[in-house]
Amino acid sequence: MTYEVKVYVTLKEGVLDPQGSAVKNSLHHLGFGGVEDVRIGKVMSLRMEATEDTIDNQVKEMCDKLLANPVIEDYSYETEEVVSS
Amino acid sequence: MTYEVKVYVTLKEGVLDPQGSAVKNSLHHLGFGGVEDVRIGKVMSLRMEATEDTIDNQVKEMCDKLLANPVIEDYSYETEEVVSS
Amino acid sequence: MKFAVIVFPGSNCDLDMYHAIQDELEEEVSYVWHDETSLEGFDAILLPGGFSYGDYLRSGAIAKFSPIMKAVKEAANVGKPILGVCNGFQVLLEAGLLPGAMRRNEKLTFICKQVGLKVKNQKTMFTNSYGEGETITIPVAHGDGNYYCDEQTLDRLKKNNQVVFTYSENINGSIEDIAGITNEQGNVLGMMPHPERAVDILLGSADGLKLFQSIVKHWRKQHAITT
Amino acid sequence: MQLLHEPSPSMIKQEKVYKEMGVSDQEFQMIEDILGRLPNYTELGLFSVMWSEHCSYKNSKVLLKKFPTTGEKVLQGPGEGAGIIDIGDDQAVVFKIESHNHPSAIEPYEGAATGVGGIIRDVFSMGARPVALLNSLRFGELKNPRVKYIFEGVVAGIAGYGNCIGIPTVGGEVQFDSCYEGNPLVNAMCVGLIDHKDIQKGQAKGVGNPVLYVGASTGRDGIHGATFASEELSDESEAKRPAVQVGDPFMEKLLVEACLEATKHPKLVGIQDMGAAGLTSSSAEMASKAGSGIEMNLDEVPQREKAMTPYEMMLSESQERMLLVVERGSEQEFIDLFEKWGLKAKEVGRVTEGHRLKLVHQGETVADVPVDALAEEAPVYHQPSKEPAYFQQFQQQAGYRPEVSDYGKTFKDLLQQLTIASKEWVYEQYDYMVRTSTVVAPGSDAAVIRIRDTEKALAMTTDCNSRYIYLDPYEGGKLAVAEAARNLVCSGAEPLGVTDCLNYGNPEKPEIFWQLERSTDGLSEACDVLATPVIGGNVSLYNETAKGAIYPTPVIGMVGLIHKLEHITKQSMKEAGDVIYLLGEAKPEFSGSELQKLTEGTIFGPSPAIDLEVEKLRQSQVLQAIQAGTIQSAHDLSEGGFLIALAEKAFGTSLGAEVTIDDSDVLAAFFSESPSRYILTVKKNQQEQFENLIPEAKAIGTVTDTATIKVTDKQGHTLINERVQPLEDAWRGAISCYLKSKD
Ligand SMILES: Nc1ncnc2c1ncn2[C@@H]1O[C@H](COP(=O)(O)OP(=O)(O)O)[C@@H](O)[C@H]1O
Ligand SMILES: [Mg+2]
Repeated sequence: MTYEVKVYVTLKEGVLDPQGSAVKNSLHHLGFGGVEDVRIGKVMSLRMEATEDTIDNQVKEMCDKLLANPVIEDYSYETEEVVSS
Repeated sequence: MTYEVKVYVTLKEGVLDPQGSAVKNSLHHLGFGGVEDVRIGKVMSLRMEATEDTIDNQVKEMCDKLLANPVIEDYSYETEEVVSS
Repeated sequence: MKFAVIVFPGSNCDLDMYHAIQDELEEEVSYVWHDETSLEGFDAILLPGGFSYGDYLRSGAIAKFSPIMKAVKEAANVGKPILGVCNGFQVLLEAGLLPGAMRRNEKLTFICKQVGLKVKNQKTMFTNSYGEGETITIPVAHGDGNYYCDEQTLDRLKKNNQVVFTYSENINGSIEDIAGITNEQGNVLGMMPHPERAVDILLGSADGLKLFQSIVKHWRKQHAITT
Repeated sequence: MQLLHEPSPSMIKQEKVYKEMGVSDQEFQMIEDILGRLPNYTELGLFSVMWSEHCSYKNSKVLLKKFPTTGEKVLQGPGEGAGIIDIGDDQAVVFKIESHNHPSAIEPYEGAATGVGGIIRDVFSMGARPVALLNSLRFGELKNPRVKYIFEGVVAGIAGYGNCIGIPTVGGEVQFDSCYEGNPLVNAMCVGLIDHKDIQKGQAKGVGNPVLYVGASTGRDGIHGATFASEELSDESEAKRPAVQVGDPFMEKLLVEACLEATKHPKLVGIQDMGAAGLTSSSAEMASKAGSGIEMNLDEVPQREKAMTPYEMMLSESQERMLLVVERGSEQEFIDLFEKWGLKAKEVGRVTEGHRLKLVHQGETVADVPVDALAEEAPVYHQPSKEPAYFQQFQQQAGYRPEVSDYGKTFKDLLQQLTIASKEWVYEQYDYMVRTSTVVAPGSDAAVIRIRDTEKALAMTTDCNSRYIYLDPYEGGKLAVAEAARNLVCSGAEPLGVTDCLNYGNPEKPEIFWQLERSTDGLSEACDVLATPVIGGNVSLYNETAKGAIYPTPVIGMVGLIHKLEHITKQSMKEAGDVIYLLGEAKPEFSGSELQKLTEGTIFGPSPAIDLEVEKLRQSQVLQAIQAGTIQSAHDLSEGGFLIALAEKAFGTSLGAEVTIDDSDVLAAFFSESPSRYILTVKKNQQEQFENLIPEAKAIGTVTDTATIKVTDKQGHTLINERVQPLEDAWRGAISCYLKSKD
């Protein structure tokens, strides 16, 4: 089966996010004073072949091994089966 | 009111994604041969003060002006009100 | 002739640009801090390389909102030469003064080395001192130099001779080997390679000096006519 | 990470909570005696970081005392952020090296990046403009996927930080050996320039003067980084992961510019960076050096996270922070100055009488300890030392001699040994040209940076062949210093001084301490003979994993002065027709060589010995010959020996060489790594003048324009005949080839 997987990788709480701070400051300068916090992470969209009972484990393993850096990042994911038309 | 906003910025279809291709290759090397495509985008989590009738326009404006580059990127977003406890 | 070197927070080739103009070209030059609002009195504007605002979000994305950028746009509109090198090029793209956008280098790593460049259009105010089709040696130093634009834009660039420099060997994945382009009017040039690092043979190449000399030559000619 | 309830003083004692912080029973007793009472949790934290090896050098102090640290030109020796050496015309060079091994083992990118950030702060806090970066890296064998990951991450991290901040990374070294597998070494060095009048010290003088905090806000990152760097790596280190900090080079770029402006301000009293042990070490050291005290109100410390405790604030190692003391009344001027650069300066305390560090938090005094006890009075240990069994064994294995049947094949194989192979894959990721002063880019014996508006230039290098130091710490220590100096001389420089980074295993093991002792003896002796005083450095101990310790690796960072731009000399051959000279004799010694490693897969036997007087003589001869304008190119013989050095001289040019060797021992002539040797090329019409200056040099052949390397023996038999291009391709491609093979 074909799956569409979305993996969200974000910085762990407490880890400095200089990029987020720079964006926040810039938004303030642009007049969006209401913005209190910005954190920037990654979203990865994967299309992959897998079976129903392996997909979860595969995605987890990919995240642990490569997609996220467990030292400073957390991840979460969603999988969705693609119905071939 | 306080909102949690998530902005997803992804490369436009047709724009080559060198990072995505590199990740795909690495996944293949790690034995995840079922992975057919990987695209990498950004997810930005913002916490901001706004009113119900301005929040949408504010987020759109932030995206158009700064958070996404319309030449190569598309964006989408979700807003959620934070219920203060 | 008087040059301005714009300094954004995080610019780091401002010094190199300044010295290239002052010591090698021997023309007048001043730094202009990003929160100034006027560029009056300057005949040419240089946007140097570096990492404005840390290159956070996208290279050049935050710098485009600096107060000085309004003055840069005005200077562009009245036809003054504007040169953006590396991060300066990225700022010009983000600000819409040049078409297209930059992506990460194809191989994802930063690249610093001397590269060969073909001068594709030597009729511009930036290249009039180079020979037709000349190949020159100028260093690059960037992580996001993979130029992209859509097909219509590419057609227009080619039709108008806006592609000024191409890489002899495509180092970063840029479409059609593009290393530098001008706007339609030809007075705004953005390029990834660093001509200001190639003005003294002691450092490896002096091929970049002619680019600055071209600007002066053009200005002198124009100046002689109008005064 | 966050402690909800800090243990009370009596609980700390009863339950030996101090042990978790690396404080011994005996040390705890000392703390109790100093205070005349039990320390509270915050106070114990202050002592634990300040008395860690990283901050106090408690295990290495006795060894560091041996180094020669003075000299006519030394303006600042060890003790401040970085050492300073006079280079004439009221200018001086400032440099220092530092390790970031442990953080890089855990998070390679950020670990390496923040290592670069830290060493830059050491240099600009002296008032100097940082002008160049170097590094020295050691990894396990690149076959291992984890090693690949660490290698790629470390290089990207160094590039990410240095490139962004706009200081060129101009040189370094990379070596691969299985002993570094779980414990990579990442040493970063920064070189700065300063006018004598601008030299700053980190002192908190003048009772009542305000203490300003500048830069990034304080988070919970890196708490106990210093203690962490003073322990062996284990699985528990993984649990201590929040100790990894993230760098913000953009913030640091603003800090450099703003602080350099501040150091020119007449009302600045003292400035210091917050490095290891952050706010604790900067405040205690500034007060201790000035003979005063400091009182800080922690409520004023800019905080990135909510509900931070005094303990957390004082021990945080958040990056990109500085501490300043300014004259009372001028604080607003400084606040405005930093504001211009988009930075916040905040008054967090003041200089006090009495020699105490007093901390107030939410109206309560949370710590009150003598500053000297923290900064100066850490216990000093002389660890027991014992000659390891392996050393005795190696000493008896003299005379090792490998079988080589095909010189050409061995030549090619050696070129692809990763320690010899081109490091282009690494340094192409570094912006080595920014600031447009890099006259000799990475790839030659030393990097050269010109000094604007003068005729002078600086040459710089990092060197350490840890294999020899492992085989024989004493000889190996001498060899490391000699090689660094030789590399500078090859580029036309007079060596000025040394900064060293002592990377070793656990000093509490007598065999490791013996390595430390013997190698620092060797280093000291060589620095003495070669007149290159040690003006600063760093010690990184406990570099070991369950599998064992790393090779003893005292990395030498050395800087030299080139008096005239025309003296700048590169290793590459220059013109066809030039005469090739060889200076120095090859002895049949192969233990610890690349050839041994290639043939045996490991190293053993006694290290080559070096005669420092010969070394010194040849250095001065070569330098004189360069200064007299008789030398076209110069290269020393190091890893791999003669053939490798000859090939390296041809790479990147379109030239080749034809030489004849008259040695009867071809193997030694080709592959021995005997020290104090050079290949020099000389114009035909300058031969006489050159030979007068270096009579011992032997003309062995000529530079050709055929791009082949041809070596014959004196009977005319061809020993080597190789086209340069394939050799060069193999040498250039070796590292990326390894990285691509993803198995
Ligand atoms: N990590 C690195 N960063 C920058 N340059 C490097 C690095 N490693 C090696 N180099 C450069 O590659 C060249 C060869 O290094 P090396 O083999 O260690 O030289 P040598 O044997 O003469 O000391 C030198 O110019 C050195 O500066
Ligand atoms: Mg050398």
